[in-house]
Formats: sequence, structure tokens, C-alpha cells
Amino acid sequence: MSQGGAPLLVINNIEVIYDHVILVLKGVSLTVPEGGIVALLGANGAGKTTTLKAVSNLLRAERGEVTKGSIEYKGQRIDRLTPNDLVKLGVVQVMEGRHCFEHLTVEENLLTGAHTRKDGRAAVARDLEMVYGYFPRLKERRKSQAGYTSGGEQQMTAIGRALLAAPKMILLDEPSMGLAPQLVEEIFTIVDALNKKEKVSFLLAEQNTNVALRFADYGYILENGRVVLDGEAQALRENEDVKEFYLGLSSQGRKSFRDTKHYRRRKRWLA
Amino acid sequence: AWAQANEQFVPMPIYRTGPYAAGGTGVFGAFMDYLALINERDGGLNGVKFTWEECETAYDNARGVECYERLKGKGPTGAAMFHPLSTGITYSVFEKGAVDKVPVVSIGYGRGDAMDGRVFPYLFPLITTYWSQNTAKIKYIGMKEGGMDKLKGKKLANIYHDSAYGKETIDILNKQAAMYGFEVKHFPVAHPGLDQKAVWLQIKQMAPDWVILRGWGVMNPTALKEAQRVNFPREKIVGVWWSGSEEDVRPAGAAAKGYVAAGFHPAGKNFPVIKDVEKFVYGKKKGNVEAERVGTIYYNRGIIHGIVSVEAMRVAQEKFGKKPLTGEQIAWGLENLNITAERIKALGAEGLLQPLKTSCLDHEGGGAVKFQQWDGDKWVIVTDWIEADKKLVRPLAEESAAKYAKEKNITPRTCN
Amino acid sequence: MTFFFEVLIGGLLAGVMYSLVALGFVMIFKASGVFNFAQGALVLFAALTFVGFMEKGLPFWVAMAVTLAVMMGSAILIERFVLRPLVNQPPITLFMATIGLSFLLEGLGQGLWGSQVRALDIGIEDLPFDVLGMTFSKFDFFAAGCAALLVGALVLFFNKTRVGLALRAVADDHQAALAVGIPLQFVWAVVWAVAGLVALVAGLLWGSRLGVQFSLSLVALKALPVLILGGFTSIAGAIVGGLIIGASEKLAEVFIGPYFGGAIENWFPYMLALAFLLIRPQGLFGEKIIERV
Amino acid sequence: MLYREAGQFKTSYAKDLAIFPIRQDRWFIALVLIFFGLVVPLIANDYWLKSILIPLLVSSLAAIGLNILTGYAGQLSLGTAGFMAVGAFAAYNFNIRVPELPLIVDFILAGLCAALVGMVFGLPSLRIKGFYLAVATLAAQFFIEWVLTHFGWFTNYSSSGVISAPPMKMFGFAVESAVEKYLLTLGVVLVMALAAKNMVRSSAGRAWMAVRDKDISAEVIGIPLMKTKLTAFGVSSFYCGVAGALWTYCYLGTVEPAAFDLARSFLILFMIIIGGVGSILGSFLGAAFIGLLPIFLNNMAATIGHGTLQADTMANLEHVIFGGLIIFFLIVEPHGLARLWQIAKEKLRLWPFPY
Amino acid sequence: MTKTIGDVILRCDNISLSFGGVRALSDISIDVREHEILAIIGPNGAGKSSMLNVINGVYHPQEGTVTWKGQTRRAMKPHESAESGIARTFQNIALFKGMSTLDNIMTGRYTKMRRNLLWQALYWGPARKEEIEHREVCERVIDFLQIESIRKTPVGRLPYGLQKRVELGRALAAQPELLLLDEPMAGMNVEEKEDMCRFILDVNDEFGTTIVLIEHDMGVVMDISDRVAVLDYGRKIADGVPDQVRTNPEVIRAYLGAGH
Ligand SMILES: Nc1ncnc2c1ncn2[C@@H]1O[C@H](COP(=O)(O)OP(=O)(O)OP(=O)(O)O)[C@@H](O)[C@H]1O
Ligand SMILES: Nc1ncnc2c1ncn2[C@@H]1O[C@H](COP(=O)(O)OP(=O)(O)OP(=O)(O)O)[C@@H](O)[C@H]1O
Ligand SMILES: [Mg+2]
Ligand SMILES: [Mg+2]
Repeated sequence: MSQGGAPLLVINNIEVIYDHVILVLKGVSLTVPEGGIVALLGANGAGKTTTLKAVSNLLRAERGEVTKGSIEYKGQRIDRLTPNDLVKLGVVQVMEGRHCFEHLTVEENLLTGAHTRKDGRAAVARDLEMVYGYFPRLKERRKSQAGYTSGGEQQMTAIGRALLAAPKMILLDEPSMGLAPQLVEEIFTIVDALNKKEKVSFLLAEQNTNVALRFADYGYILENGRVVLDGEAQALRENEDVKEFYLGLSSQGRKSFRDTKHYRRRKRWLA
Repeated sequence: AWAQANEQFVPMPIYRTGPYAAGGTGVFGAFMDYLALINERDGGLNGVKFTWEECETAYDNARGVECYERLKGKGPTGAAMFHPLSTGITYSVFEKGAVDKVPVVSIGYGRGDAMDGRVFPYLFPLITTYWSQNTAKIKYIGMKEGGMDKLKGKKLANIYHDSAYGKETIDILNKQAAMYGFEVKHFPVAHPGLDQKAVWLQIKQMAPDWVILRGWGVMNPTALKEAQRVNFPREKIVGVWWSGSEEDVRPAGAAAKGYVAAGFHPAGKNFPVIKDVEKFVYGKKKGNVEAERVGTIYYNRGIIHGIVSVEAMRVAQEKFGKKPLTGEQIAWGLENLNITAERIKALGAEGLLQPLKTSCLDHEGGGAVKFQQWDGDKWVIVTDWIEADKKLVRPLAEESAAKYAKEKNITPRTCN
Repeated sequence: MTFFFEVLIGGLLAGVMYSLVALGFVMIFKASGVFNFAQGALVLFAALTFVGFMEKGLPFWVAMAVTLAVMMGSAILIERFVLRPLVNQPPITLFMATIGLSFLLEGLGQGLWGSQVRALDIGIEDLPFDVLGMTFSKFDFFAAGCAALLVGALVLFFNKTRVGLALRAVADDHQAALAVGIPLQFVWAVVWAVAGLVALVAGLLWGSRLGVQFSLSLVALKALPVLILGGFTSIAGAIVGGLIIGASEKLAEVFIGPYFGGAIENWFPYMLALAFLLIRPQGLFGEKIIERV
Repeated sequence: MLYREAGQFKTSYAKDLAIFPIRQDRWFIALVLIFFGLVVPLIANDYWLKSILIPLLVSSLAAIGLNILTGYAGQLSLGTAGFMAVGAFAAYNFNIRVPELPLIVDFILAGLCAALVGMVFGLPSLRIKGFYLAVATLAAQFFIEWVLTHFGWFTNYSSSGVISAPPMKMFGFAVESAVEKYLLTLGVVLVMALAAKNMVRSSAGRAWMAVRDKDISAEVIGIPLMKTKLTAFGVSSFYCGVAGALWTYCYLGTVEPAAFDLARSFLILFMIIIGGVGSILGSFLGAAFIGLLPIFLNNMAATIGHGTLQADTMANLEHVIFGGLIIFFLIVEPHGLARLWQIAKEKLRLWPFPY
Repeated sequence: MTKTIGDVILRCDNISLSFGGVRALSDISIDVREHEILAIIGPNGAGKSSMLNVINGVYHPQEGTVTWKGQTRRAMKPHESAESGIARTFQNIALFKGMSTLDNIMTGRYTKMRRNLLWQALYWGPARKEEIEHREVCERVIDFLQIESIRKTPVGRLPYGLQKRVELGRALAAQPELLLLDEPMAGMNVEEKEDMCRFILDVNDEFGTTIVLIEHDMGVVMDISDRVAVLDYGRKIADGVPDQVRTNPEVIRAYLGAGH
């Protein structure tokens, strides 16, 4: 693999089973280099979320289990650590579907993110301001119970909450879901800024391939629990299949959603 | 081991868990101790050894029925008899007992009307029933007031556990109130009776001369404590025997001092039979309760269960032969008990047990109670045996039994 | 009229005793969204352990300290072997697990310390004294004092420490709490330990009134209506709820009960709480149930 | 490879709608039915029939009732035993006051009375949810118990408040022996279990589950919350009511209101949680587990424990083991025994491949 | 395109809605015409979902009226709106998690099923026939959405995208006249969005269903909608055909950003 930077997170051939019977990941390997942004792409149900949860060790809470393979962060096996240990190590996940604490206010939600921090109230307060800087809408709604905020506001809250943990590595699961186009752009700009300035690494599961590949350095495409294609973001964007299936571009350029056909070209990697 | 021929099987539907565990372990523990005594000291009853098996009922009716069914057929001749030690379980099993010919023995609890053996051939509320006991209680109160005629115009409060057990005496109390011209008010206490402030404030308001306590388990100490809080004199509270064990008063501490309870036997170890148990059973480390509890009220009650049961079997053996007997045969024994004062003395239970004579008509037998007072440390007997008012109780029982027989289409046996 | 006030005040004081038990429930519900059925068993277990050590000859305060240690140990074990494997399960499953736990604790407590009834004397007189023709007991006021202290401490604990916020987060969403790095195991162990402490206090006070015996675990039944009235998540609710339930229950039993044959105390508080809930489905101080689409 | 639906194609929706679409399942069920309907009455003794199987079946029925309410409609209830009591006392009163009515009609009327009471206590569910509702249903439990103890009319003025079931007659036959009672119970339970299964797989059941899973979206789809919740309460209480009547007539014979106390409500709740919330099969499995385990432990204690351990310790150890096993099973499978059974079947279907 | 857009079938007049201090909608009027696809767009928290909630009665506005099928009222009851032919999907998936895909879709038929409980308990004769009839309708929906393979899977286990599809299925099963879709394509990749668009267009074409749709993907909105309404923090700032809206400077400022 031609990724720059020392490997920060290495997932080695993992297999995940839910409920003792449902085999979801069938040998997934991937690497996130220090300071890299890696995108994890793939259709619904491919196993992106599962992969991220395997890393953050949230699987156990869903009765899922990593049955084979290993996951290493900074060269250390992390499969046995608790999610809390991982956050302390700087690995934070933003969960798919927001998962805000409904009864807490927006601000309290954000502060829960800082639970593991030891660097004092001042630093937390500074980061809180930073998050409000990124998402002014949250500042307006800071006193509302998160359960009553709109979908997009909750998404912002979830992302902001992760930022308050001052992480080294963020596992972002579908950050753009339900956000207005302007905001999607903004969020990725934030990702980019954090990556550049604070050297935060990202593993990013995204359906919005277009944006994801624009900001990521490297991408993996997951189908049916297996990595079917990986490469530099640039290279992936040029790939015919990716173009057709993930970017919605055909050889004639972008086609209208009105004109999509009922039949499809077979995906090459399935052949 | 019960497959061996010369053994008599006695079921022990004990309750060692739950809110009433103290009663279950004490009574059944002593009952087993007594059987063990007969085995160890006398080599069994005329050579027939006793065996028994415990079954935990947790004082739950359904589990009691299960225990009954589980144990009724054990032993070479089936269960000798069944002691439910719970009014609820008695109600649930006595009809089954009549069908299976297993005598159900309820000593000091269960149905009051069951003393009528014509309708209830297999149910034996031996020694005394709640009804008899209640009349004795009124006699005691009358005695304290200086004569039954002094009861006129007095006020009584009846505090009872709001269950079948607690309600058994309401009717008879009302009858007696009318008879003697006193006023009685009934105060149910909802199970389990953890907090009785409301009831006791009402009692304070009513300012009765006497309070009758029909509690069970935790309701008893709580009642005594509450009585203290409203300054009601404990000497004026008369409890039933299920409110009269050490376990009922100890937790109330000083609040219990002076409280009086009916009992059909005293506490204490100073009886030859109990000495024997200590020697032959506890001496061989075969005891079934903690050694400290020997001689407590529940313990001695268990010994009485033992004595009466074994005597019934002895009587039956005299008729049917010195071998393990069937329930039907033992029922005959239970019906033809005649434990005289001499016999009691021979048994080493003088003062512990009252003379008892049963018949086909009368399944109760004794009916007398003694009253005991808690002196802060132990129960002290304060009266001699006080006989029940059988003239009052018997017709009531017959009336109620007849009603039952009609409902169930039972033709009462004729006794001669 | 004096009588009315006597009943009222007596009821309020009884209510405080209910609140003591309700507090334990609130602690655990707040922290994990778990309806802890085992709170009654915890009360029994704590009291049994305490009396057990006293009987072994330990002085009062030493027995207290040892019991507290035992309660903490149990909290850690409960977290490790009951809660941790059940993280993120639906509330009803956790509820059931606490029922299993209550059997276990009752069996364990009585198995270890025996099932006989014991007296417990904590040195506070339970003697009546008269004020304006009304009779009260010192003990009740002592209990009320204890409750006030306990509530004060708990409120401080929840509002002044980070744990407070973490607890509320956990109650909302186990998984998200894990994801933001809240150490669920630690939080739960702490909360159960605190609930154990509350149980010990309740156990001592109730135990010295009823004696230490199995029925202590039934005091939970008195706490449930208090809980729904006050709201599952509010410490203040537990107190206010207790006062309301205590007072109205006694007043009802004394002034209404006689017309219906009495013993209405078992259902009256539930009906009252039910009526309250129809107006406020989340109880007086409970968190509003959020429903959005 | 024995358990596979391969080759069994469903050619119509009707076939797909069968209760047991897989042939092997049908065989299995037929065997079970033959066993319990024909073999058991021949071989089981009184003890098994009277004190194991009958209470087990009746508890299963009550558990099905509660499962309809809690498992399917999502309304947690702790008042089950109260509704059973209504059924028991209603059946008794119809029986003695209108002796002309056939017993089966008494049972149905008993169920209907319970249903009515259930619906009244179900009214608050329109506003109150979750554990709040659960605690509120305790009001029903205590209130019903109290009414039955305090108003002599219900117990036909028996001085102790205990009622005793009159002899049973069913279609002209006396139902007396254990086998007869067992068969009566089995019949009622099977018919009602089948009806329950049918209800939960048709639109009423779907409406219940919808309300359970997401009541707002159920409402938006057009499911009237009030009607749905109340029918759930009604049907559930109907089942409990009939169970209560059977409990009295076929099992205990005589009952006092306290036979239907809170502890019984809890036991039934345990049954459905351990067996499987939202599963008819689970109701049976749960009833077996919760009903038999203590008896089994107690029997074990009686045989093994004698002499080795102090009896007191043994009795309490039973509690510890019972509690421990509940926790253990929840950890192994939070969705209950029925789910475990399903997973086993899934594994069997895949067998010999692991996934 | 042969479809003809008809008259206004749903009219919202001067709707205002606030929660405590938050003014979610202020004085908004929107018309929906028969057979059209109307898209509602706007920044997060603009009040789009609230608008749908007002239309089918989940929220009750403080002011304004909704006119549907000739009846004008302040607020409908949700199940009344369902019975009168409005179906919807939700932004945060609101499927019945414990039920299978098929059962979820069958719930969509609830308002159309007539047999009472006793029949259902018997599951025989008319009840069974009814069940089969409705099953057939649902199977058509399942075929149409190409979710045959997950018919019996509990929806809780399905990946997000499929759940959204099942939710659409549930709404379609009701054969509604007006279909409200709240971000039906969030969290999908292009391929899946294409499918979804196909479904939406087909529903619109084949059954003539009127559709109101909230979506953030401007590609989708511009391509498939006939008309677009733009909300911004509770106010309506534009309303018109897609091209008109796309070039509206206020819309660009408030929502689209410079990129579009
Ligand atoms: N708790 C669970 N139990 C059983 N199966 C599960 C569970 N969670 C996920 N799955 C299954 O695992 C597979 C992968 O799901 P996952 O959520 O990882 O997909 P994804 O790539 O994130 O999809 P999406 O883009 O829709 O979010 C799916 O087929 C799903 O059905
Ligand atoms: N039930 C409610 N209680 C309180 N506030 C609410 C409620 N529903 C919505 N709001 C508020 O109203 C505003 C509009 O919310 P709405 O959900 O309609 O936004 P939206 O346009 O759908 O946004 P998004 O694109 O993020 O989903 C938001 O600020 C939200 O917080
Ligand atoms: Mg995902
Ligand atoms: Mg929205």
C-alpha cells in the first residue's frame, strides 16, 4: 500500500459475528496512517458501521463479537480494551444515527464528550467555544434538550461532542447524513482543518462518496463484509466502477436521477 | 431409604424462606426433633421408625399443594398425615386429603368449623381452633375486668391481618359482643403490615379498653411499637398464639413489655421431654434447629405437633397392628385420641400439653388456652388453662360445616 | 382538629421513611435507566449484614464500616457479573436481571446470617412525647433528619461532580455513553455502591422499627408509589413524593377507610399516584418523556 | 441436514401463512401434541398431573395473556394476578349463582369480566408509559385483592373469605380425576394458545406490536392507540381471567384472594421474560422454567442435600441458584428461551456449516 | 412526461408553530397540487420536518389551518389523516423494530382491514381470506421495492438504507393519495439514491400519488421535483420550479452555499 505516514490503526483480517450466528465481516483489513483521512465506502449493509464499532469496541454492547483477526492502534492490540480506555487513548467514535442524550441539553451533551479529559475546565471551555464556532446553530440551541432539536442539529451535537474529547483519531460514521449541503461542506472543511492543524487522523464511513473522496487521502470499498477495492482517493475517483456506482457519473457525465435505468452494468469486482 | 418396610413416613411441608420463616423452621424443626427422639430413644414407635422429608412451601398455597402431592404417596404406606402449618395451605389441601385419605392436621390454625368431624372426616384442627381460642380470650378479658358481666359497655378493638387467617374470628367476636354487651371494632391491617400508624391513630381515637391482636410475622412487632407510640398500654393487648412467640416480640424491644398472648402451651425447656430431646437428639448432633431456639414458643409448639401426631399413631397401632399404617388408619387414631393427664406425665410433657380427647364428632379435643405475658425477656405464664366456650363455638361450627356440606353436596357421616 | 394534624404529621413522618427506600431506586434509575427491583433486597441484605456483624461482637461504628465495605464489594460484583454483560439491553431485561438479583441477595443474606428475626437497636429511643395534645416519637424525627442529610449529600454528589452528568448520559443511551468514553463500569459500580449506602441507612432505620427479618425487603412496596409520584429520576421527587404519599395515605386510611372496611393503605397510594400521573405522566419531578418523530 | 426447508417451496401466500411453514416443525408439533394429549394421561401419575402439569399449563395461559399485553403490545403490567383473581371469583360466582350455566360458559364469562376490569385499568395506559405504567398497574393488583377480601358478596359471605370450587361438570361429564382435569386444562390452553397465535399474526397483533415498537409512527399509520391498547388489555385480561378460573377449578380447588397476590404477578412476569417477551412458545418455556425450577431445586435439595448441608442453607441456596440462573439466562440470551430455541434451529438449519 | 398536475389538494394557510421559545414555523402557507412532487428544502432546523408533522397532525400549530379533502381545520388527528389517505416516512427511521419487513409493511394496510378480533383469533374463512388479499398487496409493494430477500428479516437487523426502503414500503402499502417523505435518501450512496428516485417517480407516475419530499441532496431535488419550497428558520423564502429556486439569491445565501 502506498500510504504515507506510519500506520496508526491497523485492522488485520477481522471477522465479526452478531448474535453468534450472523457473520457480517468476512476478513476485513485496513490501515489508517498517522495523520491520514481514510474513507470507508460501500453500499448499505456492507459492514462499514460494524468495522468502526469493532475498532471502538462498541460491538460487545450489540452482542457482536470479533472472532478472528486483530486490531492495533499505535502498535498495541486494542481488541480487549474498554471503549473508555480507547477514548483515553484518543480514539473516539461518532456514531451513526446521532445517538444524542435526549434528556440532556445540547451543551450538556457536548460536555459529556469531555468526560475523560484531565486538562482542566479552561481547556474544555476553550474547546466548547471552538465547537460553537464551528456550529453557531448549536450555540443558539444550547439550552434545548437534545431530544427536541432537529435531525441536523443532533448530528452537529454528536460531532461536536466527539471533538470535545480532544481526540487523536476520530471514527466518523456518516457525518453528512441529514445535513444541508452547505453544512456537509463545512463539516468536511472542519475535518480537513483538524487533520491539518491538530494532526487528527480520521477513519470515515460515508455514503456521500463524492465529498468523502474529495477530502480523504485513501479509500477502501467494502461490499458484503469484504474489502473489494482500495486505493488512493484520487485513483478511486478515476475508477470506472466507482464513478458509475458511487459518484453517479457515467461516461456522459453526471446523469439525471430522472433517467436512471432499471437495469445496470454488472459491477466488475463481483465478476 | 423409605422403601424399607418398617417405617412410617411423615411429610414436612416446611417454610424456611420468606417472611414467616421463623415459624416454619421452629415448628417443623422441633417436630422433626421429636420424631428423631422417638427413633433414637425408643427405637421408633413400637419398632416402627419414622422417616420424613422436607418440602419447601415458602408459605405459598400453590407450592403447598405441590408439596402435598409430592409427599402424599411416599413411604411404604404413604404419608401418615399432613401438617400444612398455614391456614391458606390447609384450605387448599384438605379436600384433596379427604379424597386421598390423608389426614390433614391443623393444630391451632385452619378452619374453625372443621371440628365437626362428620363433615370433615380427614381434617383435624386439634387441641384448639381460632374460634375456641377467641372465646377463651374474652374470658380472660372478663376475668381481668372482674367478671364477664363487667364486659358490658367495654370497648374492644380487633386488629387483624387482612387475610383468611385474620378474618376467621370476626363473626364470633361480633356474636360475643352481642352476648356480653361490649363493643367491638375491627381494624384490618393490609399485608404485610409494615406501617400501622393509621390503624393505631384510629385506636388512639377510639380509646378501647382492650386490643385483640391477630397478627402474623412482621405485623406483630410493628403493632407493639405503634402501640407504644400512641401510649396504649401493652398489658391491654391480647394476642393470638401466632402473635405470641419470641420472634414476635423481640424486635419490638422494650415496646413489647407487658404484652399478653394466648397460647396452648408454654415456652421453656423445663420439661422432661425437651430434656430428652436435648440429650438424645442434640447430644448426637442430630438437631433440626439452632440449639438456642430449643424451648422457645415455636419450638415447643413443634414438640406438641410431634407428641400429638405420634400419640395418634400409637392409638392407631393398637387397633391396626404395630406396623406402618395408612392415612386412613391414622385418621382413626386421630379421631380416637385420649391423652390423659397421666399419659401426659408419662410423656414428660406435664404442663406443656393439655389433656386431649377427640371423637368422630369432635376433631378438636382440647380447646383450653393459657395466657402468657412478655416480661421483656421471656414469656411468663399468667393464667391456668382457660376453657373455651364450647357451648358457643360448637353450634357455630356445626352451622358453618352444614353450610359447607350443602355447598359441596356432602352427606355428613353419622357418628355413634 | 388536633387529631387531623396528628394524623397528618404522623403521615408525613411515615412518608419520610418511604422516601428513604425510594431514594435508592432513584439513584440507580438515574444512572442507568434500570428499574432496580432489588432495592428491597439490598435493604434487607445491608441490615442483615450489619446485625450479623454486631452479633459477632463488633462495635456499632465498626460494624457500620464493615457493612459499608461489604455493600461496596457487592456493587462491584453486581456491576461485573450482572450489569456489564447486559449493557445496551432493553430496560425490561435489566429490570428482570435485578429481580434475579433480588432472589440472589435474599437467599445469600439469609443463608449467611440465618432467617431468624433479630432485634436491632440503634440507640434512638422510640418513646412518645406530647406536643399540643399530639403524640409523636423521637425516632421519627431522627429518621427525618437522616433522610435530610442523605438527600443533601446526594444532591451535592450529583450536582457538583462530573459523575452527575455522566450518570444522566448513561441513563439515556448506554452505547453513546460508551462512545464518548464514559467509564460505564466505574459509574455503575459507584452508583450501586451509593445505592448500597442508601439501603444501609434505610435498613438500619426500618430494621430498628420492624426487626431485621425477611419482611424488610417488602418495604420496597411502600416506595414504589412514592417513586412514580415523584418521578423516577428526581431525588427531590423521592422526598416530596414520600411526604405526599405518607400524609394522604394515613389521612385516607383514618378518615375514608372506615367507610369501606379499612385496609385501603395498600392500594390507596397507588391510586393516588395513578391520578397524579394522568396529569403528569412523568411524575412530579421526573424528566419529561421525549417523543419525537 | 435433517432440519432444512430446502425443497419445500411455498406456492401460495396461504401456505406461507401457515403457523408452522416448515414441515419438520409440523411433525415436531404433532409429536408434542400426541405426547401431551395421549401419552401423558396414560403414563403420568397424580403428582405429575395435579401438581406439575396442570399448574404449568395454567401458568402458561396466564403468561400468554401477559405476553399479549407486555410482549406484544408493550404495556408492562404487574397486575396479572389481580386479573386472574377477577376471573377466579367471577367464575365461582356465575357457577353458584346461576347454576344452570354450563361450566365452559362460566369460564368465558369469567374471562369477559376480567377483560372488562382489565380495560378499565388499561385506560391510564393512554397517557402513562413504561415503568410508570407498570407501577400503576400495581394499583389494579392491590385494589382487586382488596375488593375481593372486603366485600363478602364475592366470596358468598364465607367467613374467612375463602372460596371453594364446586364440583365440575363439563358437557354432562363430571370432571373429577386428575386426568380429567388435566385434559380439560390442556384443551382450554391449547385452544386459547392457538387463538393467541392467530391474533398475534394477524392485523390486531401487528397493531399491538406497532404500538409497542413506536407508538407515534403507529398512530401516523392509522392505528388508533386507544383502541389498540385497550383491546390488548382486554384480550390479555381475558386470558388471565380464564387462567384464574382454571387455577381455582382445576388446580387449587379452594382459593382466597391472597392466592393471587403480587408474588404471583411477578412470577408470571418472570415467565414471559425468561421465556421470551413477544413469543407464544416462550410463554410455555418460561412457565416451565420458572414453575419447575424451584420444585426441581427443592427436590434436589431433598435428595442430595440431606445431611451434607444444613437445611436452612439449602433452602436459601435454592433462592441463590434460582436468582443466579435467571441472570445467567438473561446474559446468555436477553430475548429469552424462545429466542435460544430459534437460534438453535437456525444453527441446525445451517448445520454442518457454522454460519 | 404525460402527467398533468391538477388542482391544489392540500392547502396550508398561515401556519405558525412554536415550542416554548423556539419558533419553528412562522406564518407559512404552502399548497400541494394533485400528482405533483413538491420538495421542501432548507437548512437544518428550518422547520421542514415540523411542517410535515403539522400536515399529518403530529404537531398542532398554534395558528393557521390545513385544508385537506375539502375540510379545513387547525389540526388533524394522526390516525384520521392516515385514514383519509396521507402516509409518510420519518427522518429518524420509525420502523417497528421487533417485526419483520413483511409485518411492517402489512401494518400499512391496517386502516383497510375490516375483520374483527374474533375472526382473527379463528384465523379462518373470511379472516384468512382478508389476510391473503392484503398480503398480495404488500407483496406487490415488496416486489416493487425489490426487497423480496429480506421479507422475513426483523427490520432491526437491516442496514440503514434498507430500513429506509422498508419504511417507504410501509407507507406505500397504505396506497395513499398524499405521500410525505422526510429525507428518504439520507445515508444512501448514489446507487441507492438512484433506486429510490426511481421508486418515487414510479409511484408518482403509476399511481398518481402526490408526493411531498424533504431532501438535502440538491441533485435529487432538482432532478425529480416539480416544485420546490424553501424554508429558512421558520419562514418560507421561496417557492417555485427547481430552476427558478436554484438561482434565487436568497436561497443560495441561506441554503445552497456558493458551491452550487
Ligand atoms: N446488532 C446486529 N445484529 C444483527 N445483525 C446486524 C446488527 N448490526 C448490523 N447487522 C448486520 O450487519 C450487516 C452490516 O451492517 P452495518 O451496519 O455495518 O452496515 P453499513 O455498511 O454501516 O451500512 P449503512 O450504510 O446502511 O450504515 C448488515 O447486514 C446488518 O444487517
Ligand atoms: N417537539 C419539539 N419540541 C421542541 N422543539 C422542537 C420540536 N420539534 C422541532 N423543534 C425545533 O424546531 C425547529 C425545527 O425543527 P425541524 O425538525 O422541523 O427542522 P428540520 O427543518 O427538519 O431540520 P433538519 O433538516 O435538521 O431535519 C428546530 O430548531 C427544532 O429544535
Ligand atoms: Mg452504517
Ligand atoms: Mg428534519
